[in-house]
Amino acid sequence: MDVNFRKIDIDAFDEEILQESELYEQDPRDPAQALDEMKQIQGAVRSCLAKNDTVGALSAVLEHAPYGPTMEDAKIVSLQALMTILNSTKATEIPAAVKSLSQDSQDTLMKYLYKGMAMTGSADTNASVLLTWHEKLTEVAGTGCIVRTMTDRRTV
Amino acid sequence: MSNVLRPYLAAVRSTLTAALTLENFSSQVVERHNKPEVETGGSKEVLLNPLIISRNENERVLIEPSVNSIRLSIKIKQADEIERILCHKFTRFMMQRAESFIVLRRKPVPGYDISFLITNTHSETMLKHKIVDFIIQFMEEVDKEISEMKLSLNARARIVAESYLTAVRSNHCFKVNILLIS
Amino acid sequence: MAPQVFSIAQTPITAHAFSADRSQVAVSLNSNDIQVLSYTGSDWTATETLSEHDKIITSIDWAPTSNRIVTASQDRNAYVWQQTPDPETGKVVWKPTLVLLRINRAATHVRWSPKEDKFAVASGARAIAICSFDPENNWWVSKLLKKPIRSTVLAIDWHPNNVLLAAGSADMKARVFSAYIKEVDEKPSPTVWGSKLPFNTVCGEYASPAGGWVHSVGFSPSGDVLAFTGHDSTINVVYPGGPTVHIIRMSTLPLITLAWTSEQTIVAAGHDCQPLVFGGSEAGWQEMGTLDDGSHGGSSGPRSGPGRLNTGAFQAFKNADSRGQGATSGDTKLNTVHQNTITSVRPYQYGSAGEVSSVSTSGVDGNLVLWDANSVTAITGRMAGMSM
Amino acid sequence: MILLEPHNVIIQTTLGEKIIKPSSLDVSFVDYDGVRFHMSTPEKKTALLLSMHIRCWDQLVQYGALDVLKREYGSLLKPSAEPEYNVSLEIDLEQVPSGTEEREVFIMSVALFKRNALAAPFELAFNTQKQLEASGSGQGELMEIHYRDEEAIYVQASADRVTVIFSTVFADETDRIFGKVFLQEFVDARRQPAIQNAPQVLYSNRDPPLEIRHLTLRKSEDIGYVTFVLFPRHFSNPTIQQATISHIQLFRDYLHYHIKCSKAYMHSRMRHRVAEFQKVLNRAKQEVATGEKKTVTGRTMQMR
Repeated sequence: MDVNFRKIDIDAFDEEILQESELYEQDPRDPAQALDEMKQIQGAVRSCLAKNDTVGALSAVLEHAPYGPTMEDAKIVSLQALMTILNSTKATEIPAAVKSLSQDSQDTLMKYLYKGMAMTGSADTNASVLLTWHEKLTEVAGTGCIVRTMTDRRTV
Repeated sequence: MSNVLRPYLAAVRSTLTAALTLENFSSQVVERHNKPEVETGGSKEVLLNPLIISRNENERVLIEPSVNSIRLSIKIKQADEIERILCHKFTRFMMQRAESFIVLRRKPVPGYDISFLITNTHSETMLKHKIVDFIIQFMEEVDKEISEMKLSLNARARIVAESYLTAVRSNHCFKVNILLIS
Repeated sequence: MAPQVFSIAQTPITAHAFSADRSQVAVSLNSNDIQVLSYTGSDWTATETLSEHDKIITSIDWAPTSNRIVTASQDRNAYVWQQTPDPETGKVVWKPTLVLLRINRAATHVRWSPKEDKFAVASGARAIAICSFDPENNWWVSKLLKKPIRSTVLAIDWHPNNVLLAAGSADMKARVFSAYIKEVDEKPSPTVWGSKLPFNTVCGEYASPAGGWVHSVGFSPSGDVLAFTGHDSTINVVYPGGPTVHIIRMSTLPLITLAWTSEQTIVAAGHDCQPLVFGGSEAGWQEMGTLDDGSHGGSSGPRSGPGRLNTGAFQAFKNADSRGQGATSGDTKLNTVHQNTITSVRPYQYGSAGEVSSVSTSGVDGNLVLWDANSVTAITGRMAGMSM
Repeated sequence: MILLEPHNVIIQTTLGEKIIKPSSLDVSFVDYDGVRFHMSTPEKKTALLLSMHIRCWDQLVQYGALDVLKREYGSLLKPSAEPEYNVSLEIDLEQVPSGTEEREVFIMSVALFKRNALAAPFELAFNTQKQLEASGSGQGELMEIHYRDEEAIYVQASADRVTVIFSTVFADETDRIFGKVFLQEFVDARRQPAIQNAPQVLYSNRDPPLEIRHLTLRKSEDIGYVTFVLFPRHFSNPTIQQATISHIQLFRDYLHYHIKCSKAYMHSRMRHRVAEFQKVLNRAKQEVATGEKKTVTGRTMQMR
């Protein structure tokens, strides 16, 4: 007798159960469009860094951060752009930089720091740089900022 | 203490503090049940985003928060085969005593060496900041303990080998009575 | 006035409710029983135990005028308790009446309506039971608010007009419903929330941008403003006209309970272990300070909570870290009065202008504390003491 | 105690006692590698019978064990062994040498019963080496002594050396890794000037060394091979030769004894550390109220 039916997750068919996708609003952008945008931002980041404008570079990425499950390509580009900024900022300049960010951007930066740490070993992520930023950002934005990284379903 | 360890532990401390915001939450899936939601996973909306804090490729902490429980898993540094077996022995030794370490999970989450399950009951009967202290101290001590055990094993091996070979080399059999490092 | 601290138990106080004259308090000590305590001039003594629930009690409310207690529990039931003379001894005791809630999951929160002719029970069955008394059958009947709730309802609060009900739930939404029961209520006059209000009308739905379960909701004294706190460490104040929503992002841990003290001020508390005061108007809201000035807690020194990383306690832990040893010092207390999460904050006394002059809080640490709502200490050093 | 002793302590003490005060006796006991002994007085109190069972007896006989035992024990060796045993000695307690020193020597020689039986292949190899050295080339027979299940000693003589190979099985991964650490130290220790004269030690895991590669052996990660290369200086005169044999024989037991000791030490260390962790966790628990604050119902109501 076929017993596979016993393994079906019947809860998934329960209309009352909230699905992952219902928990947040989708990124309004089209994935391809977001990818293009992130590539442009990558260029903008480079020119900001050339001018030593860390805050400008950070804001450029953080204010347009792509989110949601369809944005994988754009997310990778944005993480790369962000890691370029993080890796090129001197440790002594970090506190001033995170203080100048808006609360929204601080929250988004925290998301990127955790994402970067989750990907240690690949891409350009450097655990010790991320940990330094994490420490400085937590000093400014507090545990509340970390709580928001946990609650916000709009993952970067 | 190496420089990277301090910010690593600080990041674990702040993340764990943020995650230890638990409440009593009765299951909305099963009637009259009250189970750690992070383990049952029945209701997506009461689970939060899991976060990873990593020191390097081989050392990281995974924190999986939910409304009434969190799971914290640690991947402990294992530089070689000896550290790997010592780590395995040590974590197994602890997990066999999980009932006295009420926050310890009997099995680690795949990909990690040891996992803790902290529920709202624990954060009600124990002080939250002290639970955090415990985890941090565990992380500090376990690394130290493993490297000390490795050193003592190597030291013993050297004495054992030297005593034996010295005896074989010599013209007559003699006994060496050295109190072993203990 | 310094906060008055009453150490009620070694177990968490899940909920508390005072009698109208504040001489008695009903508490749930994280168990299946309700303890009624009486004030003896210096401390609280247990006078009666109300046992009927068979799972943990989640919420208690004490109706000031009709002197009835309503309790909700994870056993899916609610009871209304009324003082009646015992037929045998003649002694006045609390008699329970079971309420037919028609919910199949835990009851999480309960509140009497302002007129005390209805009460609402939030539940894990993704519904809110609006209960009213049926004199013909001599029992409490319920009507369910269901749509569009998608998850456990965590908190509710009545509008002063006895009809509107605010609800916060684990589906990350705060909503305003009409709980109009035609057998009980008169037709309500229009409010900022709407004019035609049949049962289950959704008058508003709000969410914090960073998500998070809505732990508590509250109407301002006029009923024209709604505040809610989310697990994303925010407190949101909603003016429905625009609608204008003011979001305050906290740098500390989430707030799980709130109480309006006037049309312009809110006291809220939660995992940070201290009651915070927020103030503002339609133009904007901000954090004003804390009621816990840190001098009454476990130790002196800078005021600190578990989530305030850049203050004294964190420094001590951090130093301990860098020395390679744990916090083994004898300092086992936080600087706050409450040593663990605050579960509930409620108005205690009212001033001459009708504003709340003092509030009571109960916590997981087993303490019941009375606070002067006006002795607000500014939170200093949060931004300044950042050099680490 | 770091080094193991080659003689059997039970034989030594029992025999010592019985010589002084004979009484009837019937004891069975075991030594390393599953060797069984039986000491009894079947006929009279003064006639002590000592029998031994070694699982590789047939191989030892093949390599001259009987000759060695005859040389060591002469007429004590019974022509036919007690049933279920391979070889027996009959000791007439009244005929034991009376001088204290001579008696000690006699007792020790009996206590070395097992050691002497196992010495045969080594003696044979040493002699073969001398012959081959004289003729300038050639190799002796590869002698296999399967002294345990799955574990064996291989001895082979050649013109300039005698090669002794131990194959040993590690019961679990911990033993294997600990064993590797120990054996690596055996290899490394010889670099020290003081020990340079010791036999050369080689270690391989899984793959058997060249000398025994032609044999059909089970290949597995948990098998280790240790090769000792003995040069003529290690058996140049009878005293050195006997000492070398005593040590080499016990190598396997020595190694495993110390692996077990290490594991026991680790265990006690972990027990201590875990108890310490327990204390730290206990610090998190809420302090229990002091007696006077408690009411009958176990609750405290006190104003601060």
